[in-house]
Amino acid sequence: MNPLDILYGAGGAWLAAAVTGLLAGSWRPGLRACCGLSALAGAAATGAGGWSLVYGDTRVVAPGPATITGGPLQLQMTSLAGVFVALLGIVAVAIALYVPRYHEPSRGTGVYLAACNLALLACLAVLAAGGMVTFLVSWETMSLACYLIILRHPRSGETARGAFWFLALSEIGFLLVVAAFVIVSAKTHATELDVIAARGHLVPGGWRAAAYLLALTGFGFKAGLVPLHVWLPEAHPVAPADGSAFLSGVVVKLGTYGIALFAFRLVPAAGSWPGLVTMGAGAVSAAIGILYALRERDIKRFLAYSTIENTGIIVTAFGAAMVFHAYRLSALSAFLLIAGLYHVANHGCYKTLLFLEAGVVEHATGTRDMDRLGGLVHRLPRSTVIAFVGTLGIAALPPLNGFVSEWLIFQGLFQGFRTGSHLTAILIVLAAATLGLTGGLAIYAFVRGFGIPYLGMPRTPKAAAAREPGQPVAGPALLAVACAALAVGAPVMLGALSRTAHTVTGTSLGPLLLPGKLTVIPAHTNFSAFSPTYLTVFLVAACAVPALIYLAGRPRAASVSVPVWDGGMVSFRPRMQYSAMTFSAPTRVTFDALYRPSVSVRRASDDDPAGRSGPVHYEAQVTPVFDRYLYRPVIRAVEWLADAIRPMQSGDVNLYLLYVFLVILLAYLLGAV
Amino acid sequence: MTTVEPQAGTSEQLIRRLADLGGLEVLGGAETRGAITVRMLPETLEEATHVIAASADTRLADMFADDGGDAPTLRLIWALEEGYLVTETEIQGDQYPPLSDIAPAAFVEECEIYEQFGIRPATGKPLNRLMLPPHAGPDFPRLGHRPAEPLDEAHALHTVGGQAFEFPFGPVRQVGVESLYYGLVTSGEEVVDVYLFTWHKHRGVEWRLRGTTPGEGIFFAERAEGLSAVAVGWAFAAAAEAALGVAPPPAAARTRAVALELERLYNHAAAMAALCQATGLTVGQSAAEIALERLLRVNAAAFGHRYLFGVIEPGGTARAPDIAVLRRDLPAAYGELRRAANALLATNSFVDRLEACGSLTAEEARRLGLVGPVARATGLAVDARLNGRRPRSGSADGGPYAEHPLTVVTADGGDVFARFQVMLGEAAESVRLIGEFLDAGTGAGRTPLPEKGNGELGSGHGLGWAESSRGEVLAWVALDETGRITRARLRPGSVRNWRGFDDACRSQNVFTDIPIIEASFWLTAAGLAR
Amino acid sequence: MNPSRGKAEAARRLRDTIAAQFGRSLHIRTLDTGSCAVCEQEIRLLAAPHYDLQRLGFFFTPAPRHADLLLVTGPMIRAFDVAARKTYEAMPGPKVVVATGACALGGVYPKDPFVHGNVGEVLPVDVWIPGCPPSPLALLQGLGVAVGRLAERTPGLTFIAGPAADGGEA
Amino acid sequence: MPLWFVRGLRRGVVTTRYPARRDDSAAWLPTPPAFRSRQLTREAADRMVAVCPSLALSRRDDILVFDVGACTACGWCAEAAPDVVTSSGEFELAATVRSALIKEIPIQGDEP
Repeated sequence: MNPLDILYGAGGAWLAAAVTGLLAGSWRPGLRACCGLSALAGAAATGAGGWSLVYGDTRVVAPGPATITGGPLQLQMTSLAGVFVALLGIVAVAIALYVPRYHEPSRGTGVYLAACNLALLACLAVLAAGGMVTFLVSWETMSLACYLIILRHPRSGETARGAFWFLALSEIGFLLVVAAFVIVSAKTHATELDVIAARGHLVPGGWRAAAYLLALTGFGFKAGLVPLHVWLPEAHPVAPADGSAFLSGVVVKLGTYGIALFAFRLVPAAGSWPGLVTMGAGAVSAAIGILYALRERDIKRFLAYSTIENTGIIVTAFGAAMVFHAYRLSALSAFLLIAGLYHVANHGCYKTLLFLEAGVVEHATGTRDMDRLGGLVHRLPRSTVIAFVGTLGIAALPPLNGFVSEWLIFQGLFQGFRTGSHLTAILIVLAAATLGLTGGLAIYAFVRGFGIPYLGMPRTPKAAAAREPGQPVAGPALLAVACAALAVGAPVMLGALSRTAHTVTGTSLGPLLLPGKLTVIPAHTNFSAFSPTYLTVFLVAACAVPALIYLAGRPRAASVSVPVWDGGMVSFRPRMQYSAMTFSAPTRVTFDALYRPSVSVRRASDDDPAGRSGPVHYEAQVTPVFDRYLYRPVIRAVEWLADAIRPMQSGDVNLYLLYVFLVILLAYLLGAV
Repeated sequence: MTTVEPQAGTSEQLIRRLADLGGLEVLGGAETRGAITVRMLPETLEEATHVIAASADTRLADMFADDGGDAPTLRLIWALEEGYLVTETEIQGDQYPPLSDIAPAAFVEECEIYEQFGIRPATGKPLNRLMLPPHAGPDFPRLGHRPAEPLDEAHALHTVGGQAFEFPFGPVRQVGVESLYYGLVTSGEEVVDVYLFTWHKHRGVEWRLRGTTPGEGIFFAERAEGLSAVAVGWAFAAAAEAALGVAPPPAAARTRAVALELERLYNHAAAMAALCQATGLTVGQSAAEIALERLLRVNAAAFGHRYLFGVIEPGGTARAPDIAVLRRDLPAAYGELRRAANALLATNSFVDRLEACGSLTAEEARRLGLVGPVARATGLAVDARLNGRRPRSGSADGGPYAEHPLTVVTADGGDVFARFQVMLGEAAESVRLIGEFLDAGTGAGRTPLPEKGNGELGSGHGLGWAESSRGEVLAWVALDETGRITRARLRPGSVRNWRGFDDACRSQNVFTDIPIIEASFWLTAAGLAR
Repeated sequence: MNPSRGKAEAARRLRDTIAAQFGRSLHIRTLDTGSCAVCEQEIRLLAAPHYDLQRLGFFFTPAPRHADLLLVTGPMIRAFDVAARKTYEAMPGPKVVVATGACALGGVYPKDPFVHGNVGEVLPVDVWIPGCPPSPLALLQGLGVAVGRLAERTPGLTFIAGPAADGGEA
Repeated sequence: MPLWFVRGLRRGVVTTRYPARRDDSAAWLPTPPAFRSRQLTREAADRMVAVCPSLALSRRDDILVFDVGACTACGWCAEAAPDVVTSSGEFELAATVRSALIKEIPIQGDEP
C-alpha cells in the first residue's frame, strides 16, 4: 500500500464521476452521485497528499496502461507534489459540496461536471506524472478541460472572449514548456523525471538556463506572472464560481508547481541570476497584481488580480530559495521553499473560499459589482462570517494562515544579507520591500473587498433582497476550517514541509525550524522566532477576556443610546456611503503613472445651459496598459501575418499536392544529411 | 401701443426691437422710476428673451410670478446698462417657454415658480427642490396655487452615478453658522459637485408680506436677510415708493446710503474674519473680528442698532446718523480693518490658500447672472448702485450715488483672492463715500406716502434695488387699491450667488477649500430661503 | 401657575447641577432654526477678542456629543423639527437649552404652517435671552444665568418709568 | 508669524471686563421700552399695540401687557406714543421662566 494506490483510487473515482456526470445530464440524483464520487476522490487525494508529505517520496514508476504516445504511463508520488495533491483534494471536496446548490440541474450541468472531474483527474495526473510525456499530455488535457469549464455559459461574448484568452495563453505557454522539456530530456537522454533530475548536472549551463527560462515563462502563463497574466481577469469572471475557484485554487498553483519542479528538481540553476530573475518577476507580479485589484469593482476580477499578487509572492519565495541555494545557503533555501509551499497551501484554501463566496453573492443578488452591493452582512450572515475568515487569511492578518506563510517569507527574505554579495542582498531586500508594499496594499484592498459588499447599507434593491436559504455553505465552511487549521496547526504543517524540503533540496532543518514543539525559527537562530499557535491562542484570549469581563460586569450607570450624530439629516442614504471606487481613489492618485486614469464627469444635462439639473456621473477609467501596449501589437502582427500567408490557401488541389511533395522532399534531404 | 419713452442707450433700441416682435405694450418708466415695464404676449416671450439675452450688457436679474389676475403673470427683470427692464407676460395654462435654456440664470427661479405657482417651463427638465420642505403637503402655504403633481422627491440633483459618492454635511454644521445642507459629491479626492439645500430656513417672508402695508412689511423685509437688512430694506422701500410714485428726501436718501455703506463695511470685515477662520489663521481672525466689533459699535453708536435694523422706512429713514460719532470713530475702526488686511496680505500662508481657489470665469459669472463682489472679482462691473445714477423720468434726482459717483472695484482672476481684494477695495470706497454723504448732509425724515382720504395708500407696483455687500438686491412690490401688498418679491444677492457656489467649488478643489470658498462668497442661507 | 412653578423648580435644580458640574467649563453647541443670520453673527462674536467667551470657561464645540448647552436661534421652523430633535437627543445629560433672540421667544413670527414660532414648542427651554439680536453682552449675561453664576434681573424689572424716573427700575 | 505677534502686543487688550464690571458699549444697544404708566392711556396703548410688529404688546382692559421676550426694541411704539415711551436701558434680560418676561403695565393715564 502506498500513496499511489490511493491516487489510483482517487483518479478512478474522478473518472467515474466524470462519466456519471456525462450520463446523468440533468438527472438530479445522478448529479449528486457525481458530486459524491468527486468528493470521495478529493478526500482520498488529500489523504494521499498528506501521506506523501509525511512519509516522503514514493519513487515507484508505475508501468501504467499505454498512452496515445505509445510510451508507458509513468506515475510517481513525490512529496514536492504532495502539498499540491493535498490542496487539490481539499479544493475538490469543497467544490463537490458547493456544486449541488450552485448549479441548477440541466444537461449543461452534467457535461460541465464531467469537464470538472476530468480537469481534476488531469491535475492529479500532472502532479503524479513520473515522465515527461505523461506530464505534458495531462497538462494539455487539464488546459482543455479548464477551457470547457470556463465555457459553462457560452452564450455571452464575454465568456467566449475570456475562454479564448485562457486557451490562447495556455497554448503558448504549453509550447514553451514542451521546448523546455525537450531540451532537458535531449541533454539527459531521458524522459523519466527522476532520471532527468538525477542527470541534471549533465545539462550544460547555457542549456540549463535556457530550459529554465523557457519553463519559467511557459509555466508563468499558467501561474499568471505579470505580464503573462491577462487571462486571469478575463477568464475568472465569466467562469462559474466553482470553476474560477478551481482555476485560482489549483490550476494557477500548478504553474508554480511547474516552476518549482524545474527550479529544484530537474535543473537546479548553477548561477544566482535565474533565481534573481524569478524573484523579480514574482515581486513585480505581486505589486502590480494588487494595484490592479484595487481598481476593480467586479468582485471576481478583483479576486483574480489578487491571485496574481499571491502567485507573485509564492514565486518570489521560490526565486529567493534558488538564490540562496546558489549561494550555498541550503538552510535558508529550504526554509524559503517551505514558506513558498506553505503559501501555496494557504492561498489555495482562502482564494477558493473567496471565489465560492463571490459565487454565493452573485447567486443571491445577481451582480458582482461591489458598487451595487452592500449590507450583505444582514442578509447573508453565514456567508459573511465565512468570507470574513477568508479575508483575514488573504489579508495576512493574524491569527489566520496567510499571516504565517507571509511572515515566513519575509523572515527568509530579510536574511538576504547572509548571501555576502551586496548586490544580491540589495536585490533581495528590494523584493522584500516590494512584498511589504504589496502586503500593505493587500490589507487595504481586502478591507475594501469585504467592507463594500458586506457592510454598510444595500446600494440596490437587489442587494437588499438577497436571501441566504438555499445558498451553498458547506464547501466554503470546510475551507474556512482548513484555513484555521493551517494557522493553528502551523508547526505540524511545517514539520511535514521540512521533510519535503529535505527530500527536494537534501537539507534537513527540522530542529533548526522547530526547536520547541510550537515555536518557529527562520532557519537561523538569533534572528527571530514566533509561534503561530501561541499567537492564535493569545489573540483569541485578548478578544475573549475583555468580552467576558464586560459580560460578567453589567454596566452600572444608567445609559441612554441615541442614533449616531449625522448633522441632523433627515436620513442616511445608500448613496452617502463610500463606494468601492472612491475608497481606492487615493491609490489612483498616488499610482497615477501606472494607472493612467482618464476621468470623466458627466451630467445628464451638460448640454443644458442651465446645468446641474441632472444626475452627476463620475467615471475614472484605468488604461489597460498590458492589453494595449503588449498584446494588441502582437495580435495585430499575427493578424497581419495571417493575411500575408492567406494566398497560400488558394484551394487548388494541385498546389496542395505540390506543398506535400516539397515537404517530403525537405524531410528526405534532412534525413540524408 | 404707446410711444416709447426717450431712454438713453441700449434700452431704447432694445425696446424698438422688442416692439418689432409685435404684441408689445410699454407701460413706461414713469411709475416704476428707472425701470421700464413692458407687457408682452406669451407667444412672443421666448423670441423676446432671445433678443434681450443676445444683446450686449444685459443680465437676467430676476424672474418671478404673480398670481394677481386670473392667470399667473410671469415677470422677468433684466438689468440693462443703465437701468432695469421688466417684462410681464400672462401665462395661460401651466407651462411657459423654457427660458433657462436661453438665460441659464433663470433656472433657480423656474424651480421656485414651479413650487409656488405650479407652472413650469415647457421642457421635461427636472426641477429642484428649493423652498418647500419635503414634508410640505398640498395645504402648505404657497404664493400661488400649488403644482399640478407633487414635486419629484428624489429630484435630479439627488442622484449620484458612477464612481462618486455623496459626502453629507449638515444641516447642523459648525458652531455659529446657519443651518444648511451640503451634499458634497466626491470621487474620494476631488469635489465633483455640490448640492445645496436651504429649505430648512424657508420662513415664507414673501408670503407674510402679503396684505401688509409697506410700513409694516419693512419689518419682515429687513429680517429676510438680517446681514443685509439695510440693502433689502432699501430695495423694498424703494419698490414701495416707486409703486406710489414718491421719492425720499435727498438727505434721507443719503442717510440710507450711509447705512448701506456701513453695512457693507461690517460685512466685508466679517467675511475677512471668516476667511481667516477657514484658513485656520486664528490671529488674523482675531484681528478681523476686532475691526468687525468696532464697526458694529460704530453702527450702534450712529444708528442705535448694531445691524442697522429699523433705519430704513418707506419714504425715507426713521433715524438720523450721529454724525459726530461717525466722523470720530469710523476712521479708527476702518484703520483697524485696514491694518488687519495689510497684515493678512503680508502673510503668505494665508494668501497662498486664497489664490487659485474657487475660481470662476467672467463667462460663468455672466451665464449664471452672478452679482456683487463675486461677479466683480471676475472683472464684471456689476453694481446696482450704478443704476441709480442715470437721471430718471419721474424723479428729479438720481439718488445719492448720482451726486457722489463711486468707482466700481473689480479684479480679474475670479478666485478667492480676487474676491478678497475686491472686498478690501470696496471697504475703502465705502469709507470715502460715507465721508462725502456726511459732508453733503444727512438726516432722518420721510416723504409722506400719498394717502387717499381714508388713510389708505394708493395702488401701483414698482421695482426697487440696492447693492448689498453680497450684491444687487431687488424688490418688486404691487399694492392693491387699499395700499396693501398683493405681491412682494424680495431677491437678495444670496439667491443669485449661491447659484455660482457649486461651480466655484467644482473647479479643481478639495474638501478643505470649501469653507474658504463659502467665506469668500459670504452669503446667507436666510437670504436664499427667505 | 402650578405646573409652570413645578417646571421652574426642575429648571432651577437642573441649573444647580449644571453649575456644580460645568460651572467652570461648559461646552456650547449652537442650533439655527431659521434665524436671519444676525444672531449667528453675534454668537460668533462671543468668541472674538472683545468678548472672549473662553475666559469665562465657556467653549464652543461642533459636536453635540460634547455639548452641555444648546444655544437655539430662530423661530423653530417646522421643517427643522427632525434636526432639532436629533441635535438635542445627541447631547448627553444634564443639558441646558437656551432660546436666543426675539424669534426664538415668539417675537417676530407667529405660530403658523411655516414655523412653531417659539423654541419652547419643541425643546425644553431653560433660559430665554430676549433681543433682536441679543448683543454679545446680553448673551454673556444669559450664559451666566444659565450656569447659575449670574443672578437674573428680569423678575425685578417692571418696565414702568415714572414721569420723572427713567431707566426702568421701579 | 512674528509680525502677528508684534501686532498683537501693539494692539493690547480689547476684551471687555463684563460681567465683572459694566461695559460702556452697552450704552448704545437698543433696549426694550419702558412706559410711563401715569401718562399711559388706553388710546395710546391701543395705538402702540396696533403698530407693534412683533406681537410684544397687547391690552387687557386696564393693563398693557408687555412681552419683553418678544420685543425687538424697534422703537415703533415710541414713534406711536412718544410721550409715554422711554427706553428702559436694560439689556441683561435673560430669564429662566418665560413668564418672568411678560410684564403688566397699569394704564393710569387719564383719558382725554
